[in-house]
Amino acid sequence: MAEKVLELKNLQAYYRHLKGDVKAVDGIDLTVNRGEIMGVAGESGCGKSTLAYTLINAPAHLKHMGGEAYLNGKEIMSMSSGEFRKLRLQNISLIPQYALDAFSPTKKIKTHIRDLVRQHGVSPNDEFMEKVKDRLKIVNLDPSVLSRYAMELSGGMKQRVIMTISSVLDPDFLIADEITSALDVTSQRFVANMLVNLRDKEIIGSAIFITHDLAIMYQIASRIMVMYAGHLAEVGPAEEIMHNPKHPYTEALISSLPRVGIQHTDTRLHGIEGTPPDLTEIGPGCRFRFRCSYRTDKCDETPRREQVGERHYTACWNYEQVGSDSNDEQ
Amino acid sequence: MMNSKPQEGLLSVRNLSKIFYSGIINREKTVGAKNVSFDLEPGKIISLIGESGSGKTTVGKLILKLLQPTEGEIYFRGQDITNLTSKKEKKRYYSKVQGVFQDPFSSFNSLFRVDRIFNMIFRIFMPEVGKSEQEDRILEAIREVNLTPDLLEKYPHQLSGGQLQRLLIARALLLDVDVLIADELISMLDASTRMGVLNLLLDICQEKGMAILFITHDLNLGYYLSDTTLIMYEGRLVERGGTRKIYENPVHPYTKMLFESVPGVEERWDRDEDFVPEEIDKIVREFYDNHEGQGFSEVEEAHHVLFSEQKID
Amino acid sequence: MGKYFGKKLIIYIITFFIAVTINWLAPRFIPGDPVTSLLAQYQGPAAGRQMLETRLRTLFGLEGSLIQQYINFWANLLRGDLGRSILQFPREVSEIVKNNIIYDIAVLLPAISLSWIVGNKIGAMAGENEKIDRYIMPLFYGFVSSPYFWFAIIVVFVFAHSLGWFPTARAYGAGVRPAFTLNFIIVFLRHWFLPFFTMFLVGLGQWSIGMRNMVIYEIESNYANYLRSLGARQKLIRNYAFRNGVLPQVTGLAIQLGQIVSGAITVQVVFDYPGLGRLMYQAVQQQDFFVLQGAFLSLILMVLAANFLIDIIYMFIDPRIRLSYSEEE
Amino acid sequence: MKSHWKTWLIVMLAVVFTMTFAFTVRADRADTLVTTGAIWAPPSNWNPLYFAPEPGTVGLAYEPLFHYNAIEGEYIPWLAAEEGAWIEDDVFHVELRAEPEWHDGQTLTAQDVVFTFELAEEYNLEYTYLWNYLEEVTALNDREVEFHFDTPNYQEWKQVLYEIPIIPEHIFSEIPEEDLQTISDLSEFAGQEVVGSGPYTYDDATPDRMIWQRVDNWWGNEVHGEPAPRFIEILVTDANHIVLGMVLQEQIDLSNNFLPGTPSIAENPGYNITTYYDGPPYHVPDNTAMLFFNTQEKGLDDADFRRAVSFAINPEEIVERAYEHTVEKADPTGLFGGWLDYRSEDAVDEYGFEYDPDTAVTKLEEAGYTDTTGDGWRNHPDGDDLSYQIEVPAGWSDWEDSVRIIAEQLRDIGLNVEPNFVDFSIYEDNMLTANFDMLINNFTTGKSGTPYTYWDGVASDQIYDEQATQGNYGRYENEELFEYIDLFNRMPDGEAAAYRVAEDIQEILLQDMPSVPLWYNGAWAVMSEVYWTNWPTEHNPTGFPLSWGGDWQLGTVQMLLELEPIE
Repeated sequence: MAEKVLELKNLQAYYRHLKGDVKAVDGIDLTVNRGEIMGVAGESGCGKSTLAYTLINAPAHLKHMGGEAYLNGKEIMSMSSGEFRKLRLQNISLIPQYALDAFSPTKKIKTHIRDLVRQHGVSPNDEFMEKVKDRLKIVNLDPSVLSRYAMELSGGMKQRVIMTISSVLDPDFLIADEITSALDVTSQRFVANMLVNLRDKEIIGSAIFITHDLAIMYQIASRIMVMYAGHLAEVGPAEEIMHNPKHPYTEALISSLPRVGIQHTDTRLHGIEGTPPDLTEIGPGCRFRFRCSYRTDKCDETPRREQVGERHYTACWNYEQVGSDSNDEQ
Repeated sequence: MMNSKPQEGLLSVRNLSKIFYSGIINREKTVGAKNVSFDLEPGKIISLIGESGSGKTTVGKLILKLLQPTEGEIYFRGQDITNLTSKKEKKRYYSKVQGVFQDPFSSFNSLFRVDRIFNMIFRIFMPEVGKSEQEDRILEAIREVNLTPDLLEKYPHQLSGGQLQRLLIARALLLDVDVLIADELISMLDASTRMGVLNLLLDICQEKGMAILFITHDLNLGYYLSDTTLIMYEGRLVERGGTRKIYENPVHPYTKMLFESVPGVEERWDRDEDFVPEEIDKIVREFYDNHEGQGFSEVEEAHHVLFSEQKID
Repeated sequence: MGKYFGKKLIIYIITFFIAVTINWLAPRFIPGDPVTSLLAQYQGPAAGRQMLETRLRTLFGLEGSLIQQYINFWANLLRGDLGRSILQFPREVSEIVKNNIIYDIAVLLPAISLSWIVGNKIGAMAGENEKIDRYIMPLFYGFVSSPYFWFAIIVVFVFAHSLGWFPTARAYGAGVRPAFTLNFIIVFLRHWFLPFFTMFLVGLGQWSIGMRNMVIYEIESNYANYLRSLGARQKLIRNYAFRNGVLPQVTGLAIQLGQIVSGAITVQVVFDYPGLGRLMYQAVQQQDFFVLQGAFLSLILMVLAANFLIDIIYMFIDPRIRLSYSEEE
Repeated sequence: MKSHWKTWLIVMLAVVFTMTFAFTVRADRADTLVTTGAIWAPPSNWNPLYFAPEPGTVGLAYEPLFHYNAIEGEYIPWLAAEEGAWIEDDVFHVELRAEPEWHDGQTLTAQDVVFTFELAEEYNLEYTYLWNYLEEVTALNDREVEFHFDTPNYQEWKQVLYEIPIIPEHIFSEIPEEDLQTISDLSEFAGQEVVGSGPYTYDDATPDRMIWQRVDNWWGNEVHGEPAPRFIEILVTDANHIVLGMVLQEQIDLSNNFLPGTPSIAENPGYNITTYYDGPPYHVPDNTAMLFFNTQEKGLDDADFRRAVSFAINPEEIVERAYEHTVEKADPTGLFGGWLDYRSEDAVDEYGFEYDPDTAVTKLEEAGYTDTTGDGWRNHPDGDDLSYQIEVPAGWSDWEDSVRIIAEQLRDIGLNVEPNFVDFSIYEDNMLTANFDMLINNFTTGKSGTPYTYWDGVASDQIYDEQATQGNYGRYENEELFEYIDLFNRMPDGEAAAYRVAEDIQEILLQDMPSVPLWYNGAWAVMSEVYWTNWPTEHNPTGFPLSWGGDWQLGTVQMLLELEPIE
């Protein structure tokens, strides 16, 4: 049996506003095993980044509303912040989406590293710094970047430094939040591969890779979770999700992706009509039903999670119809 | 295609260059664009592909007269518009050539309702059109981009990025433009909505003969949309040709590398390959060294590749 | 780095040139002739008056065409000769200015630097600590929003008149001679304290409010979030935030210098404390153009020099400036 | 290490506080007399030939032949051994005392006196005009000097005797002509090298004060007595409210500033404050504040109009509202002190004025100043609009209040008059160039040994230049009056003819009213009993408590001789 690094059980986290709660993460179940890179996909506002914040750096108005999250078997939602602080970097770590300004402009890179590891009782001695230099080599960076300031580094380099820092204490679980979206195509590939490398070298135990770019996700994720409006739509092995989706939303999303080989003169791709629902006033029912071509009356009830394959689950009443006529879509 | 005289095409760009100078005392030179040439025909879409800093946005700005080229010419319907200066001429040009940009929010003033940009069009370009006709035409354009008229009364922050970009397209429609410069038009949009916007544009191209210069870094998208593809690297046009030709038979090492990096949804990257983007500079230099003197030459019909580095003067 | 200095230096020289020219021009376009008004007190015969007038015009550099005067002015200026006072004739302006500037330095330097240091510290604390923010900051807003003049008068009233702890005015008391004795130093400090204190308090308010806002901004910034996410304690984040929040405060110091100096004028007038500010105030009141010119010029020089110094310091504390210039070389 | 600066800061603050509080040192100033009100700008010039030397230059450092006690109206032989005498109609004889010597030890001789006057014959100095009627100055021997005149101006001469300081020939003969009055090299005069003959010499000067130091072996110690203060510190002050604060903090011994609130401090024993009079007006009159009319202007050129105005003004109200009774209203003649000897009762009885708005209205109506346009304001007899402004320097708050009151009173009788406050330099310029309607001034009406100076000040004949610097700012032209004043100048005291001429002058002034005497500006003097006592007061008339420039020889040095330190 694979070792569970992260397990979410009916996790709920809402943004509390005067107007009401935004149910950004609303009942997510998820298991990430050691060695897995779990891709979390969905469009903006679906709750994928909120999920990351809930796990590691929740802003003040984002409140945990229910459910549990286990990291290495320990529940972390109910932990005191002091206790959880000790887990950070060593057990759970983050590559934020704001990698380009994740450094203080007035401190050298090595100062960041030294200060950070000291906070975890690790002495940044020569031996340790040698290890850091080795890690930098893995991401194809010269050790001299340590003596540089962030402004001296290009976007891609910063991204790679961040990857090094976030994984410097070999965390069990790494959250990679939109780490490729600000990068050029060539750097995207490099950075995405790096994440896989870190996993392969067992520097990180496992990771979730959050992006809105399904194509990149497909390249590196072992499993993919698709979120829609705070709910889980579908989760399963990457190949299955991409080639045999069992949720109407996943299906529509994938079929809308342009790809080399298809020109508009041959095939017209289609988007999804409409916009995601407002998460403050959302009631029960499938949240995708307003835009769904498979919609039935049953969809007014919140769909159950159905297993449709090995570790492949979907939350749709009509999943059996999905895929059968997917070719018509194109 | 480059054999056609610039006098005949819709929009032709010849040897367009832009050198930026910075610093008051010591003038630092930066190549914005160097020797860029292409023709844009009515109803056609050219995708201009490059990474950040490649000069693709500079080319767009040069065509939109937001920048003045250092060298080269721009022809619109056979007329040299490189040195348009009078306000009247510029206005006429802008009534036919418009730009839509990456960040739709920046095109709107957050203090005004969104309908203001439509009213401004009439005030600037078509002051002769009466009030009621104005409204009719605005509503028509709004409907064409699949939006509802109630959006006009909202403020930018109340609308989504997709809605704002549709509004910008509606504006171009109102003007009945011949050329649209679309710079990273949909990169702000979600996968599920971007296709709607793109298809809309495609329809307009086909129906009205509008030509689009589609500036993007997304190769998948470029393939889907364009007839002709331009690849830019370090301010230079390194490869130009029919989209299929280029994608199937890339010659320039940079183009090759770019295509290798494209994430596909059919197959995964070869992960054993040692992929280091930093080395591309070296590879490109070697490529140039090996092909010294060949310049920008045709490798097959309507497919040109840059074989040697063009130095800045 | 040399390039940075060079650039800055050229800008400062141009600024200085323009400021000096305006400074030279202004009194010449104010109606009234200084020599005539000076001689209004002369009761002697016309011939003596004539002789005096010629002599005074020469001494004041008011002979010849305007262009000639302007050239002479620069020639004298470069020799350090600022002309002579009208009112304190025949004293040289440079000497008068020198006598006053010591007091400016004595009050302004500690007031500015201490208020800057303490203000930044308190501001940083307030940016983080809600109690300090809630109870101390409103007081500081009060300091800042009250005009210097008003504030100084209140300080005099409370600490000098009502409580009688400090003298009301002047740099040292009557009957005391400047000397390096304990007695004089104490007297001097007692007189020095209130003007210093006034400048200090207003500055304290200003800097702490600025720092408070900076720290709040920095603590919410991405790098702080990143540090927090990776388990940095609040203390480390505070240090980082402070380090970055200080940068705009340094720039602010350069920008605010002019305003601080004008505040100093008010404070010096209220406390009848010597210094360039009071000197200028008197010179304006008594139309002593040349003293006004000299004092103003020294002020410009001081402010420019301080700005230059701050620019240099800034280059050392902000790697972005340092790097953007070193890369060019 | 990081909190190093904190420790520093705390230590520094602690030091400052303990020093300022623990040692509440009182300045050791028992031998220093601190005065204010005399210097308004940093002190700079101690040259007695300069037209505005620092206060004390004449009187403390350089001495004239005579002192003059303005309150008593009597001459005190100073360098002179006895009262000078007109031994002939045109020869004035002075015998010097045997004791006077210069600070450098040289004897002060008759030759120095001759040099002092002959210098003005040779060069253009402020008193060169004397040589218009002075013929010769001769030293009969070391001690005796004779002044020979063409036509002696007896009255003016009385002022010369105490105004012109005797300067040392052996020093001043070295100074080139062009520098005599301006001295470009300050150190020659500002340093210790002030070589005078007086009881004090230059000690130190900083921008905010100047200090005179007692000359311990002054020649006058045996003759006149020894002044008590070892130092006289004259503080530069530019705001009366600051001086008031310092007075209340017991920092000042003698304030010659105009201090609002003087009555309440003077009458509160807690402040240890003395004034010359126990009650109003507290101060001795120093000069007469005049309302000058610009007689070159329409309406103001009409004596009837001017006289009418003099009846419409109530100085009592100014005394009360603007001055809290620290001044007295002026006599219609404007004379005070020793001048009153020449006051003509008859002239006042016949032509004098007093506050009586009804009379003012009658006079205006008679002269044709009526409201012909019905706008509530009187017009000129020819129907033109009539409106005037009264100018005073902005910031001179007592004068500002005064002209507000005057304007009110004139408006009450239908004259459209507005107060106008302008910068001093503009005020001065306007005054000298007769570019005003009405203004208040007192520059030429200061106390002196002869009423001639007063009359010359209000009706000077020096009005034909671009600038009129000698007074008569309204440029009132009356050849007859000018003759009389000149005539008075040429009459020795005590002659009946002098009284007749004085009466004629007063009659003309009262009839023609070129300026209205309003009140006597005081010799503001607030004296503190904290360090010094035995101040001159009405009960102890031992001198004159005024440290202003030019006043030291008018009784202030006498005051120094009588002062006693408080133990």
